[in-house]
Amino acid sequence: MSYRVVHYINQFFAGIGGEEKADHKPEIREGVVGPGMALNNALGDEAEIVATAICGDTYFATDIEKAAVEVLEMIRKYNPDAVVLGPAFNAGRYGSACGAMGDAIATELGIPVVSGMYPENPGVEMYRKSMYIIETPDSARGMGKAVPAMAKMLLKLLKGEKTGLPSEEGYIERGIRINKFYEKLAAERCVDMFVSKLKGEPFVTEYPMPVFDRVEPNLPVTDMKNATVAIVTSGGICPKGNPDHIEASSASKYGEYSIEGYDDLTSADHCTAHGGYDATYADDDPDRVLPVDVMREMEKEGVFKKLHNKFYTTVGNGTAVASAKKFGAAIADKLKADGVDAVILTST
Amino acid sequence: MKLELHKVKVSKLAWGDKTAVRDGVLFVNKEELVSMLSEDERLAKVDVELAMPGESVRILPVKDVIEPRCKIEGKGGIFPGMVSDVETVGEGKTLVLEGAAVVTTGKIVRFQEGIIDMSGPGADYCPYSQTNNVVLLLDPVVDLEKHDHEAACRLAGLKTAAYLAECCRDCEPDRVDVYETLSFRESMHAYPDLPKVAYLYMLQSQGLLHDTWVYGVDAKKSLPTLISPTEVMDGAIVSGNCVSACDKNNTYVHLNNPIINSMYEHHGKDFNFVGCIITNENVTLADKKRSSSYSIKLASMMGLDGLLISEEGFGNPDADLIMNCWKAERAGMKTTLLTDEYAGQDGASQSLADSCPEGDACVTAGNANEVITLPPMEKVLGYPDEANIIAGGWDGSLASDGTITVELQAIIGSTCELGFTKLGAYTI
Amino acid sequence: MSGRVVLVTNNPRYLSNVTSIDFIDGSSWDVLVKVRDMVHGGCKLLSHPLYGNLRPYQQPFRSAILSLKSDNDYSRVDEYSLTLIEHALSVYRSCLDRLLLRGVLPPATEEDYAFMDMELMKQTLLQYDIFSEKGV
Amino acid sequence: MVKEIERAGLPVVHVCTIVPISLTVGANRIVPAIAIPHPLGDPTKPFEEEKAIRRHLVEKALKALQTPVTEQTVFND
Repeated sequence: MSYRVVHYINQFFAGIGGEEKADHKPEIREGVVGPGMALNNALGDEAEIVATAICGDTYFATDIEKAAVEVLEMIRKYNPDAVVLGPAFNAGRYGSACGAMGDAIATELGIPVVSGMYPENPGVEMYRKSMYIIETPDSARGMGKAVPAMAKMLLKLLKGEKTGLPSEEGYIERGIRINKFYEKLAAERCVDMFVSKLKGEPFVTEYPMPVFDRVEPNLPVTDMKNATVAIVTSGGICPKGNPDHIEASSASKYGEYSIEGYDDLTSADHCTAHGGYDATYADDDPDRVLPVDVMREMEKEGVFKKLHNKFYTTVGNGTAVASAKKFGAAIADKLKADGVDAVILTST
Repeated sequence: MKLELHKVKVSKLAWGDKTAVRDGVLFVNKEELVSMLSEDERLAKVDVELAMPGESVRILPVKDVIEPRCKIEGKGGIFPGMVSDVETVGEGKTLVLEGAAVVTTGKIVRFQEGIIDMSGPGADYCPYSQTNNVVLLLDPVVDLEKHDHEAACRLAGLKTAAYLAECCRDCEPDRVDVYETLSFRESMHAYPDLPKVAYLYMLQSQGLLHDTWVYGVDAKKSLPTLISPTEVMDGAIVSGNCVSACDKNNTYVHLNNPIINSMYEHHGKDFNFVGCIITNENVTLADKKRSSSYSIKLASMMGLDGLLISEEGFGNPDADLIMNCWKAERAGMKTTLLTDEYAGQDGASQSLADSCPEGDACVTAGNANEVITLPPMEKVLGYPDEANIIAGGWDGSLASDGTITVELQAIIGSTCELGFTKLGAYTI
Repeated sequence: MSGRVVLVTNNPRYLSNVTSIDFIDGSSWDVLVKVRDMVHGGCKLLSHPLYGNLRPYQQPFRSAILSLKSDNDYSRVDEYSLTLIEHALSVYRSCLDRLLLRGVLPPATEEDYAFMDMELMKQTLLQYDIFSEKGV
Repeated sequence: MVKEIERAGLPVVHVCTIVPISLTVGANRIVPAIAIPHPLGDPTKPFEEEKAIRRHLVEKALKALQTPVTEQTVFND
């Protein structure tokens, strides 16, 4: 008897359509669809794709929690032994959907899940702790390389075989620490490493301390008088009552709000959702965090052309680097689409 | 300074009329030992039990483990400032009952003691599952103040360790290990082609009951200072800790510090090991800054090229470890760190409470939050209910059949930051 | 040491011995939040907020010693204090749903925790001269 | 967050209180703010004065956006 596998793909890979079909509602079909064929071949006799779940990227991204539950319930009916997600390559929303599905399946069904993504896909940072994500090239041209590696990993997991290091198996490091017994005492390993470091020989630390990457600065704004400037904050400023329920810490979402018609933010209309500092001052006058009042003045004076009519907000408090990255990327996409030229980001 | 460790092998324990070692068996005169310990009026009841590797025995709550040693030649006595006078130790001859250990138990600060299983899966993680243990069950008099209780237990353990070795002082050793340290003047010029290195030895000192004693001085109240490795072998450093079991440095592991041993092995080949600097891990931030700066100042005065740093405990001491690391690196010394991790039961959390980019060479003794199931044992020495209270356990850790489900944190020495086990961790 | 020193704590055991105290009738989390606000306002931590070898779900009490700022100079947030308190909060946040609260343990055990908490702070309190063995 | 906006190709200035944190998260143009609970205000000052302080900070931010930089730069007065 072979293992039963369900495959999850987006509307594009299902052949339904591109961006114009991205709001495609979740559905599930018997058997293989699209890249499932190659995957099924790679799985050989040991496992078989019994069904393919399909969902549009925009549909999924609009309400991730709701979409994940819907797709999960469809998958559950097929009683699978494992689920394969994507590969999503460098497609951000697709990757996030695969990640969210993997997380939900691992938690709810407790069965093996494997996905495939390009390391810079935001879905990686967000969900790499929840599942094995095979490293793929950045576009579908890498399908031929991605699928066999994903199939191999999946079979290993299905058979309960011991999985190796990221470099051996080709998955993206999950950031999970696993204990093991080494050949030597920790003291001996430490002195060995010390000797290597003293001699300038290569060594591998057993615990890499967190590191931070850098981005090259962009060119400055040359014509401020004709520029549209947007304001973004991690200080949690939102319309009074926090209509989208942005969490006070470890925020799982960001807010997008219009400031059309506002010359000044006051305690009557705005507040902070942030739980990471004493909110009294920001609640009394939200301009102290998001300077709408002076930005409007300067807009009127013609210092710059336009204050972007929407502001973006989230709570930087205890929010995972992965989430912050995801919010940043999504906000940047929208700002660019709206023709914004420069951004002022305020933090508490 | 030259110290010979005369090691007498102990592979079994038995009761006997006279405390002595014969053919690898350490016979213990229980009556004599109990009566000696009962002299301490802080203890209402004293009992002694024996536990050997492979037996279906669980010991909890364990406070400290000590190796029996005594001086047979040379200045001073074992555990100076504690059970002997404060004379400087570290030279001459010291008798070691290798393979034997004294284990003290007691409900001092109840959640800060540990577990030893003499067999089963827990034994793989615990260095003291492999030693032949003379277990002291110490009950204090009613309403004994906690510091007095801790001191009474600490003293009972050290006295027993000294007593056992003293009774065997005329034994022929199975092996003699020789350790030599040169005077400062000589060591600075020895091996001119090799890098000069030292060991920065961090001692738990967060507060009363979280203490380490050096020649009887509370490490918390002392500035960092120099110590010879052979002094450590003679018991100059004694644990007074009631902290998490997995990464408190027990007196046993101070005596047998595996970092010191390993550094001796590389001495003269890969580097010139010139000595140890001991420092503390206080709660007060000013103390942290002072101690780290002072330690690195000492290291700079010695003209060191490298410093190996070991930690004791987690959380607060992570700050000391990191300060020591970057201050040393910025003073031009290469560092390597030995720590353990608190990455959560799923291994997904941040392992250390602090970090710095200079800490690029780090060995860990494993994730203390990993959960382990310890099947029931036929015999429990101590108070099994403590499993529900112990750090690393939780209410419900102890099942009705005697099974205990705990984090490694509850097992004595399991993630020892002196590197006494083979455990480590890697990232998937 | 310039400026006034204060102990922020939810451990009632200190009330009779500490001369400068800000008692929080709440959880260990509440104490850390209060400390955070004070650090944001320019106060400086004098003790490490993650003292003791216990996880947030293992110890119901938390205490911190701070020096109060002498003026309203907000720009002087002490970076090291900030790093420490934000990190402590993140450690606590990661297990907020199983935080050990006061009043749920058997009184004798809770008393042990209270005692231990005070033991850990005592040296620092003595150092900053706001502790009296005889009581206040 | 600031890094992702920069990565997307939009010039961005980070107005924040704790400069070292901003440096750590990878901001390239940094303007130091007033205080954590009120980065662009000072409640101890009268309203008009507070607003002037805010305006000054925003002006500095706009100036930073118009200044070429090649590495992480903190814009002080």
